[in-house]
Amino acid sequence: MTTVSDGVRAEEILIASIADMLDGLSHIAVGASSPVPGAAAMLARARHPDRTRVSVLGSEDNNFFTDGGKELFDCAGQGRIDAFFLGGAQIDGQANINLVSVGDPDKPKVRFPGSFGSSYMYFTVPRVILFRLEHTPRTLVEKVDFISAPGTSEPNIYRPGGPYALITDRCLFHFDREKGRFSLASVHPGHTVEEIREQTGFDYDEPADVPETRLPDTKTLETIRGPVAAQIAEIYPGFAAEVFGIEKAA
Amino acid sequence: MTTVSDGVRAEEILIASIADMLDGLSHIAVGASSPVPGAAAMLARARHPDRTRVSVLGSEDNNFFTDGGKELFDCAGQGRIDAFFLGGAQIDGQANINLVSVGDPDKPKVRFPGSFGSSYMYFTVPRVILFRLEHTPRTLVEKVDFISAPGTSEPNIYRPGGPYALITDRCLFHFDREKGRFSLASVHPGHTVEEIREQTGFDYDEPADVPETRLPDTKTLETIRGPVAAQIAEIYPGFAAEVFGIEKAA
Amino acid sequence: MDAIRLDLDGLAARVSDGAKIALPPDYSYCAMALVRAIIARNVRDLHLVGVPALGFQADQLIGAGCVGTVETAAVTLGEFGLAPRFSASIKAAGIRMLDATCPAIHAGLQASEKGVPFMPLRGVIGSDVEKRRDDWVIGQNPFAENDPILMVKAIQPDFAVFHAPLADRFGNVWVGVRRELMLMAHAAKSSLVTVEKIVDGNLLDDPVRAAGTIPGLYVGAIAEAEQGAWPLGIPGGYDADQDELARYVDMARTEDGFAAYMAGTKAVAAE
Amino acid sequence: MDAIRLDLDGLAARVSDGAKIALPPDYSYCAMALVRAIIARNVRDLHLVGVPALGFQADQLIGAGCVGTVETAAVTLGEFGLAPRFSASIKAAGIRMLDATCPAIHAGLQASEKGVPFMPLRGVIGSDVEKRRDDWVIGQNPFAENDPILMVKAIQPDFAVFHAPLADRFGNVWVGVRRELMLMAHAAKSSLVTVEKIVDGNLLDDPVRAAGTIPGLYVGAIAEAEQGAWPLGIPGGYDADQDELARYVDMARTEDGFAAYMAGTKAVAAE
Repeated sequence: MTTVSDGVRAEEILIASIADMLDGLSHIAVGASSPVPGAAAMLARARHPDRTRVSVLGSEDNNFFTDGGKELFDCAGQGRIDAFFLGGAQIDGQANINLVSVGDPDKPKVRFPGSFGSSYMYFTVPRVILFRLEHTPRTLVEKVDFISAPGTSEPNIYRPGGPYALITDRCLFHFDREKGRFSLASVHPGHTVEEIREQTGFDYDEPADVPETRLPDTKTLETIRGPVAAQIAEIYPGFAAEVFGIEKAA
Repeated sequence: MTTVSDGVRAEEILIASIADMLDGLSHIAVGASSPVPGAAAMLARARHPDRTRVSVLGSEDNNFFTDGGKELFDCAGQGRIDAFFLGGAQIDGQANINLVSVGDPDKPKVRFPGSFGSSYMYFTVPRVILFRLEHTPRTLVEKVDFISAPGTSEPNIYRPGGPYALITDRCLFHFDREKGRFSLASVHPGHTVEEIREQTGFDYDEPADVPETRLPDTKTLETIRGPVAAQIAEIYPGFAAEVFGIEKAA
Repeated sequence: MDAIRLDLDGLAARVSDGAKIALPPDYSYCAMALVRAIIARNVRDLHLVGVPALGFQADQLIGAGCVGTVETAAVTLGEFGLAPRFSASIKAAGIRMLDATCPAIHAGLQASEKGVPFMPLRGVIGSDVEKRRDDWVIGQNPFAENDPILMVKAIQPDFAVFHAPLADRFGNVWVGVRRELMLMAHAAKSSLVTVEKIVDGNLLDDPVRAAGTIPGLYVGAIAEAEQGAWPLGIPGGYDADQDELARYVDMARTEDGFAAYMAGTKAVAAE
Repeated sequence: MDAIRLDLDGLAARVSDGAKIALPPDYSYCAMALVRAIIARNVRDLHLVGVPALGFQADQLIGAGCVGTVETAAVTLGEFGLAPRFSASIKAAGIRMLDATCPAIHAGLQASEKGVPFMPLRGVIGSDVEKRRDDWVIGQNPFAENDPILMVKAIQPDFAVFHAPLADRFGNVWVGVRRELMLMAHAAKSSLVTVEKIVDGNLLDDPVRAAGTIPGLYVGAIAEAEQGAWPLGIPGGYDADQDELARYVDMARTEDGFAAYMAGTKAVAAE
């Protein structure tokens, strides 16, 4: 991604948009390999340093767990994690996500790493934000080939958590848990409503007027490029070097 | 207790008798406030230093648990504890033990501390040795007033563990799990078969010939009075001072 | 994020009537100074959870009339014998007693730690401990035929209340191998912790120290309380004050003696 | 009691065909040198349990034909992408795949740690992960009406196989905050552990060190293996050898390339 307007990079728009959805939360957890959500969480923390905790798996500076691999999940089960991020090789219109395989799972065309903690975190974390940088009919499909974690559940299933939004390189969708459908919330600068419809494999609701995704204000940009960039460089040095041109401190 | 014969103390006879029942086991656990069983476990370890582990709750030198209060019980559940000791304010003829109260539990005449881990360890540890120094009809009763842990269970109840023997200040009983009854195994020096029958509130089997409990041999006595006494002094200094006349090392 | 730092009274003020509080046994790290502050506030109807057994803390809270329910595997003063105010209260049916067994307490807390409504546990079936607990159920092992197994209901304390040698300004609390305190902290809605000393650095920065540290996430508020376990001791720190404990046990044999003891201790603490 | 001390081949010899072995993820402490020794022994039909995910260890064991079943929440080489021999084997239906989710692996191990046949777990219901697992059951919360909950069957590995920075001669192994290794050790019948260094004293004598130490009770045998995680790194120790990992990923794209890589690594190790 590159500069889209007024010297603002696409990643910065995503970071700011996600951070707005995390505002004032107590504890945001970020999985492995998620630099943009990680930066968004750090921006949310920078805005409320006395209220917001962030834990990033794989980080040394931003990971305070001391009870082994299970603690993140126990913590979510206790209701102590307010937001989490999930991706998907495929995501469908009911917000089902697929992290396992394309084709018959017993003899797949493509095999991905696996479901990780998604089958659980999607049920236990109130605000799960889906994040997918490749927005095409190949990734946003009508029906996933394998459900790593379902977007919705029957009413008798214990489920304090679930999908809250889906953000891509083209737009932001909100998810309506009652209807079990996405609705288009905003289109990123440089993209169009028609393009979104064309590049999305599932049906979704679309209001008459779809706003453009807001550009981050000056103060937000300063925070992203200053403290957030420095913090993110510890965990994702490649990302920080590419997007912010900074190196990890020794 | 005092010297009973040939300069051997009653405690030493108990320690040696119990140690014989622990011979060659992998892991013997000892609860709080159990100096005689603790010493017996240490004697068993001294005989097989390369095979036998001992953990003593409340000991610093003989407690290797690092996962909090639950680890002892988890360890028993895993089948990693071969022998354990339990007492009872009351013990009955079916080897039920009562650590809770005498009389109606809702308004008891006497209230004891409580069941501790007995309700679980009695089921999971293969060789539970009951230990009670007051052998009277008041303690060894026909039926306990409260079952902290039952001596036997229905055949469909998962129960790799259970009672193995009952040792008192007067004698040693073995427990037959099939029959659900004690049988008199040996009478300590200075006591009689008739006295046992009189002082026991429950019925039990009695072979035609009941042997006297063996005195520890010279080597055993040396081990008890040497390394075992020194080790036990760390945990039960009062006991070690009284029985062996030694003080805890600084 | 900096921890909320209060004094003993501030911590005690968080414990309202009817709260369910988890307490460690005497040989772990007990917040005796905080217990005295709770007693001083005249809190009522507490539900104590012994993890897994209770001692001096419970006896004093019961004696002071702060307790409605006691859920524990045992109440004992160890070598000092039976707990006098507990025994008196039980005989007078003055408290609701939920007798448990050690691993069932741990299992109930583990259920809350995991965010599940219950935890299976072997053993216990057929005991009066099990028969007298309305909040336990005997279920079936779904992976076998005719294999009954106890299901212990999750125990979620409002507060884990304990002492520790060390905390940092972020509320990270070092408890070492006393992991039952970590389990309590994970399971409780919040933890109220006193410590011998609050240090400035971050305890999690040292990978050896970190392994025995409860993250501040679980800690509601901390207070510095030197000798905060007195008259109990802390493992690896100071020994229990045997004379003071003996004095307590002696005086607490009667209600009046107990009141006199507590009044005296309060006077000492106020000095 | 002194630990059983072996060399790498001695440890590897304990792993027989068909054994169920638990392995940590790449970012924990992986016994890569031991894995190479197991491969060298041509062990067959292993059942790997990823705790909760697998990486280079699994890819090499699978590539070498040692594996019959993979039970894990994921197989990934992290920033190096998909695991080539795993992917090839899955597409050829060459291994039995038991897809799981991280907390279900932990729950299954916790069940074995506790000695219970199953562990309840929230979530997961309605996913294909759950639907495709014959060894999981959807049961009912006995404390509520109409509240289905997943029951994960206990996972008891024959061996927990991992690396660590430090052990002592009693077999006590320090793992620090990497407590998943302790869970693996508790749950498994026995643990086979390589360490950077075996020290003479007792790690449990230091109360700070003890908090992150697995007692020797759970450890079947240990071997000293300096740089035993290579080409992976160990947290707080050495970094991963990125060039070597890249070389592996490049060569392992084909079966022949993989064989050449392993032969070369064997030759290097034999020098």
